Amino acid sequence: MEMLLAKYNYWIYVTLMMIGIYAMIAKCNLMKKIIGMSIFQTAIIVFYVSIGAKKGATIPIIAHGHGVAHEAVRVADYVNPLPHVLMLTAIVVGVGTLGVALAIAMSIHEKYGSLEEDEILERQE
Amino acid sequence: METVVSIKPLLASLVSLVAVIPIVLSGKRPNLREGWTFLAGLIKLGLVVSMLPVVLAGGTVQYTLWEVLPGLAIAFKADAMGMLFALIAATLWLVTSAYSIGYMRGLHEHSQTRYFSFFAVALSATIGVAFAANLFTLYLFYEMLSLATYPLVTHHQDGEARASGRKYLTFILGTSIGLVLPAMLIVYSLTGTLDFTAAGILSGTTTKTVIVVLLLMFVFGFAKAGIMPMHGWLPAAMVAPTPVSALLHAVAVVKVGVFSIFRILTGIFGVDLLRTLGLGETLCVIASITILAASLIALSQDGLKRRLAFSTIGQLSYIVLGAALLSPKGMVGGLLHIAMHAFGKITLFFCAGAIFVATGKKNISEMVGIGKRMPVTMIAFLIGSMSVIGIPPTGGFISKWHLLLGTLEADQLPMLVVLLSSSLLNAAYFLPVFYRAFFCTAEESLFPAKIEEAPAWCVAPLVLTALISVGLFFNPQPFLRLAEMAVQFCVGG
Amino acid sequence: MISPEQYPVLIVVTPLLSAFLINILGNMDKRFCYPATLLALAGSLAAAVGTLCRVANEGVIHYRVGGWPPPFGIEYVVDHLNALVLVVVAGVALVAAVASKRSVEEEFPHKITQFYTLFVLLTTGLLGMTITGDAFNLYVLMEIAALTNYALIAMGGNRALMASFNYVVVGTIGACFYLLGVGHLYIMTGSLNMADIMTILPSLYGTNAILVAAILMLLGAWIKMAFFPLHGWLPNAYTYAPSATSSLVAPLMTKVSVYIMIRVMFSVLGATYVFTVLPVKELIVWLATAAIVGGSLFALSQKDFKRMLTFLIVAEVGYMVGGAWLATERGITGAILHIVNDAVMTLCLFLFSAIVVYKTKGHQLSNLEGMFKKMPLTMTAFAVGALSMIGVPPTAGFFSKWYLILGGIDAGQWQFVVALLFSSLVNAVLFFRIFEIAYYEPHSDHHGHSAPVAIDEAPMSMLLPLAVVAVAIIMLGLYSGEIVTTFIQHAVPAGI
Amino acid sequence: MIWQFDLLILALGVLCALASISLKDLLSAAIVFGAYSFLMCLLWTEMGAVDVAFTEAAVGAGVSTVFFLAAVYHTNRAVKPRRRGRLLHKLVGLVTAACIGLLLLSATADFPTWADPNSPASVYLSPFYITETIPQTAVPNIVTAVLADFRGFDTMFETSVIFVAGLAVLAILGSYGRRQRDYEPSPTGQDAAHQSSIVQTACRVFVPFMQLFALYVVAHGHHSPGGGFQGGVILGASFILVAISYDLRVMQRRLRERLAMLFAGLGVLIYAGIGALCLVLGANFLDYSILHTILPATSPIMARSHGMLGVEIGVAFTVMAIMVIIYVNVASHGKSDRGL
Repeated sequence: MEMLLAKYNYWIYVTLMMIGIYAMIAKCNLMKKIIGMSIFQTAIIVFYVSIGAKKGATIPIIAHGHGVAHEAVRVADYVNPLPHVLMLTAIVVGVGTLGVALAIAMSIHEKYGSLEEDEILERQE
Repeated sequence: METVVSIKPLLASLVSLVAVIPIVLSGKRPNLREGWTFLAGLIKLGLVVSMLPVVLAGGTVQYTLWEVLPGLAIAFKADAMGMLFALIAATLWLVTSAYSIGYMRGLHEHSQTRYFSFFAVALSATIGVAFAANLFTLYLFYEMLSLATYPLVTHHQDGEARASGRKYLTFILGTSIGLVLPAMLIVYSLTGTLDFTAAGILSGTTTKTVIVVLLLMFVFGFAKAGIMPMHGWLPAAMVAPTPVSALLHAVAVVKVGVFSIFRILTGIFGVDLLRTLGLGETLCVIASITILAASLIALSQDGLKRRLAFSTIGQLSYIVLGAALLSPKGMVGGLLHIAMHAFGKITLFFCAGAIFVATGKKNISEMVGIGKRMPVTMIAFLIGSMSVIGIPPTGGFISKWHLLLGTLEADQLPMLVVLLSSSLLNAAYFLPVFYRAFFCTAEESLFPAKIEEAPAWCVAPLVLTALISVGLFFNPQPFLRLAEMAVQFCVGG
Repeated sequence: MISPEQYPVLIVVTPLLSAFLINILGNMDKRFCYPATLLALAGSLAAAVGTLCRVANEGVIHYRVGGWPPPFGIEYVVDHLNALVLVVVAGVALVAAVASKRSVEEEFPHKITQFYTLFVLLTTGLLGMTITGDAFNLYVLMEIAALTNYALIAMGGNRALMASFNYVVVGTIGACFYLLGVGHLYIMTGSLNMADIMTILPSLYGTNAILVAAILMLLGAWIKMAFFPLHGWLPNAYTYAPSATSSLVAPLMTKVSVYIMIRVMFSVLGATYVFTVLPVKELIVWLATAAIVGGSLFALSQKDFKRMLTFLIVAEVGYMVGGAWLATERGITGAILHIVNDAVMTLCLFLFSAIVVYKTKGHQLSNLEGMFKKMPLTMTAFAVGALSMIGVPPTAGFFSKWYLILGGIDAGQWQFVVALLFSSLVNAVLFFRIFEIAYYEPHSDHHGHSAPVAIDEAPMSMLLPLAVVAVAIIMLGLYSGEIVTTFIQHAVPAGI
Repeated sequence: MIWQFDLLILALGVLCALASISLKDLLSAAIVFGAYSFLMCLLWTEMGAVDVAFTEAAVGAGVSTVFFLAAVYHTNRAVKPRRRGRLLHKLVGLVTAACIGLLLLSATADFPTWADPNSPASVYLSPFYITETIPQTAVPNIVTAVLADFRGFDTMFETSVIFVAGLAVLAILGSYGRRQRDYEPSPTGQDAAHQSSIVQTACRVFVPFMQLFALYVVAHGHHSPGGGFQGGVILGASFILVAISYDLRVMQRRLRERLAMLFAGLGVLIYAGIGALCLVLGANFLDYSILHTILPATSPIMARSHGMLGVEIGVAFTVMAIMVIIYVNVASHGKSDRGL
């Protein structure tokens, strides 16, 4: 139980990643490959965000306001912001890749009338 | 020992390379173009000769162009051995250029500009090999020569040329990349240098097994030397126009091969090392197999040029044998044979070409009675043959004499037998050509008894080389002196 | 106005800013694109050369982007290794851009603006990957280079589409592996700065997590560089890419990936870790050997000229990976020198293939018939590149091979030495086959007296870059010693 | 953090992932994938990664799903049932996935316990960001500060990635330059008038608020979750909404593709330009503090804050424009006609 609680996030990310890889390699349909790719990318985000989590800490926005006096900021109060920043980038990269992949898939469909990898390869001959 | 630092060896090599530019630019005006060739040839010969006094006085002319990597420099050194070879090559280039004009124009060959350009490049590479001060420079020019001669060998650009060209490159490049390059790298990684020195650089660095492997890699790797079984390219390359065969396959290319072997044996391995390890005998056996086998094969060839080619293969191994004897006289004989064989063999090739230009005949069986029609050519052919066989009064006798003395000196009686029997075989395949050309009845003769020689541009060079062959018997200088100095330098006694 | 202090960032920012300007200008008038691209890349090259000189004189340069000190901010680190690679990348990109004019106008006249914007951004990505000292920043730049690359390849249409799609999938896996590797390093060390990670790591050498991080990062780099057996995506992608794309991508993408691998090995994980803690040195050299032999054999079986070149790239990647993993000074020197040389050699070959495509509308071997007569200058320049691939002195290819083989001998990895020689031989066969095809004209009679072929040279904008590259190959060869002593020997980690 | 809740979401996430790769109907797969993204979004909020969650909600669950739907609409909806099994592929896939999985799992043993406040990641760099953000940049949202300033260089390239993606889609699907000017009936044969008027009216009401909210997200990113990316995506989504409920042409009358491309370029140019401005003023690239010399009445610290706002605006421009461009091209198959 201890073990499970300590690491389950990491195990789940590994599972998601395996699903993604499997889809990218084994699936014949290009759209499925793209979905697999997106799952793969989100798995990495799960991993990074899990690194940033911190017990007993809150979101990384420093409490402030007109009424609140400026106190010394306590590190333990806020979760680690760095992985969040990195993952914003990863999400954006993900959507970029998705757009490009979809565009290529659509061009392929226009050219070969199919999204199935084996049919396309056949029609290329 | 005087060492002169001068750019001359480099210039001697470069002059013909630079000449390519005017040759290509004046491609539309053949006379001007050939003028450039001659000019470059004269300058080259002049440069080589101008270094001769220094070398004869026991000095060397050195020049380091560029040190690419530590211990890996493009450097030149004109010493006795290199000078001997450069002198032959530079002289014969001039002669061959003259002959080429007659031959190429006589047959209205195409792409003459390309022909003369690559000819010049090939000569540059040959002189580069002669004056290379280290193995790297030698390898560089060796490869350059391989590449430059490819368009010459395949000049006709037909199916046969294509097949021969392939064979040529497979042998030459295959061995140089597959054997010489790794051997060179191993030497470098063992010693950190590639310079040719008097005593060699390998002694005391590694085990006997490695030395033997390296030796074999080098000897077979320099496939231009035509040691069997690396000889296959030479007969194939006979599809080239005859002046190419003459200069490149009797002089430049093949001699670059044996010269390289000579250099490696003396400059990298060192005579003492080879003697201590007793590797001379191994090499002798390899060389003598080639000598005998090539001579036997030559007997059965009907194509004149093919017969000459196999004869060349055999004679090249004489030179290797001379080196392998590891005795002063033998080595002198080997080096001298580079010169003597060059003049003799080029005469023979010129004759073959002249016959082809004048009559279109290539096979010996078709040459019955040709002596009546082309007496000058055929007499020159006789002189050339005598020189190659080693009959006085020709230069070939001098070199073979030294070789024979060498076998005695080295106590290698079997080699003496090999040399003598090979000479008999030489006579057996050369003299019938001459015999058929002159001694036949009028009915047997295939030619009308009217004197009709090839153009003067063709005949003059072959007469000249034949005369030189005879002249070298009476005065084998400066080649003998150079050879003796070279041997003295590396044997150190 | 701008001090030399700022050169490192200018290398990347100049093309980045220009890319957006090119896009805006290009939408007004397409004719702005080409000169603006050249200007941008020339600016970048100038900054790269300036940086190179500074590195040669002053040693390693650190640049704090945003003024924040590492490891908190992102840092640019220019040492002897990447200063050299930066110049190569900027130089190759500039030359490829110069030569691209005709091909682009011919192949996609409607998309000139997009093409040049992507072209410059791809260069930016490659430069950024090379210069950065931050593990995560490298990932972002890697994605920029990758996305632009997918698009530039897909612009070839037809078969390029499927090739590009495969590349997207595989490339994403590669980049994500790298990112995961960085994640593992981050979770264990808490840092993203390469130098910082390297100082923290030694205490963690024994852990599985670092091992996994190393494997993931290396796998990522290998996928990106098409290291055997992960090379499946490359041949199609580069064969069917538009000529102007392949002239840029083929020389640089794999080389920068090799650089990344070397960077990860020596500046993130540390030479001690990769060579002594990881037990895979021998295995990788064997894989490299397989890459060389396999790549060469596949190249031998191709009828398509461009496709043949792509398999040669696979083999050349084997050279560099093998060299780096020989774990000897000369092997690593050879690998780094080969990054430089191979970039230039490959550029030469692909520029030539661009000319062939432009002139003959195809890239089969048969398209090359009679080329020596038609384009003597082009063929001469190509011959220099080909000889360099074979490894004939004094071309550049000889000297890097020289170091690689010596490295192999030092390490006692004879199979690698044999593979290198084998590949030289195969290259000789390949290129002489091409010379032969180009040398013999299609219909010549016995003595080669065919109808006179008119000289029909490539346009100046393609020929000139090719000639420059050919000269560069020889110059690089002659100056190998200088390059090694001034730069590479400082880049080889001490103590191996 | 409630671990039961966490585990539930993760389990659901895995289920959704499995479902979306195995469903034969691509449209359903896309929707399920949207649900998956949304679950991830919940998970991250729960872990305190609000900015990531916000972005994922807008990008992953939002526009990505729309892109998928548009692409599926233009291609085949059904996955072909396989007559011949792709046994080899499946095997390779399984083996690779298993290998990678095992590899990654073997590493987790060495990881610090999840959410351990003493893990290296939590004690090494992050304290600096948490404590120094206010004194050095006067921005309470640490993520924004790290994003736009400490690691602002990454973000500049991230924006460039978005720009590249839009340009790439444009280059691949290819629209302007060879645009068909003529009216082309949409493949479904529907006309704008036939679209549901309820949807159109709702959209008409929604869009202004969406855009206002987007601007708020951009502007208030210093103090609350949000910033250029999230705001930009929402802004882009408002245009996409118009395009969906009316048709592409209506939207294009408001934001032409050429203009969008200009915006996109301008956005990154603003970002890189601010960086270059710092450089010209004599500081390092992207060192906003130097901007106080040209901004009236600002300290170097406030200059950082203002600089960040500037780049966030640039980011918003680019993201908005590129989302629109990708949608337009994917939805109309590059023809810029009436779209879906």
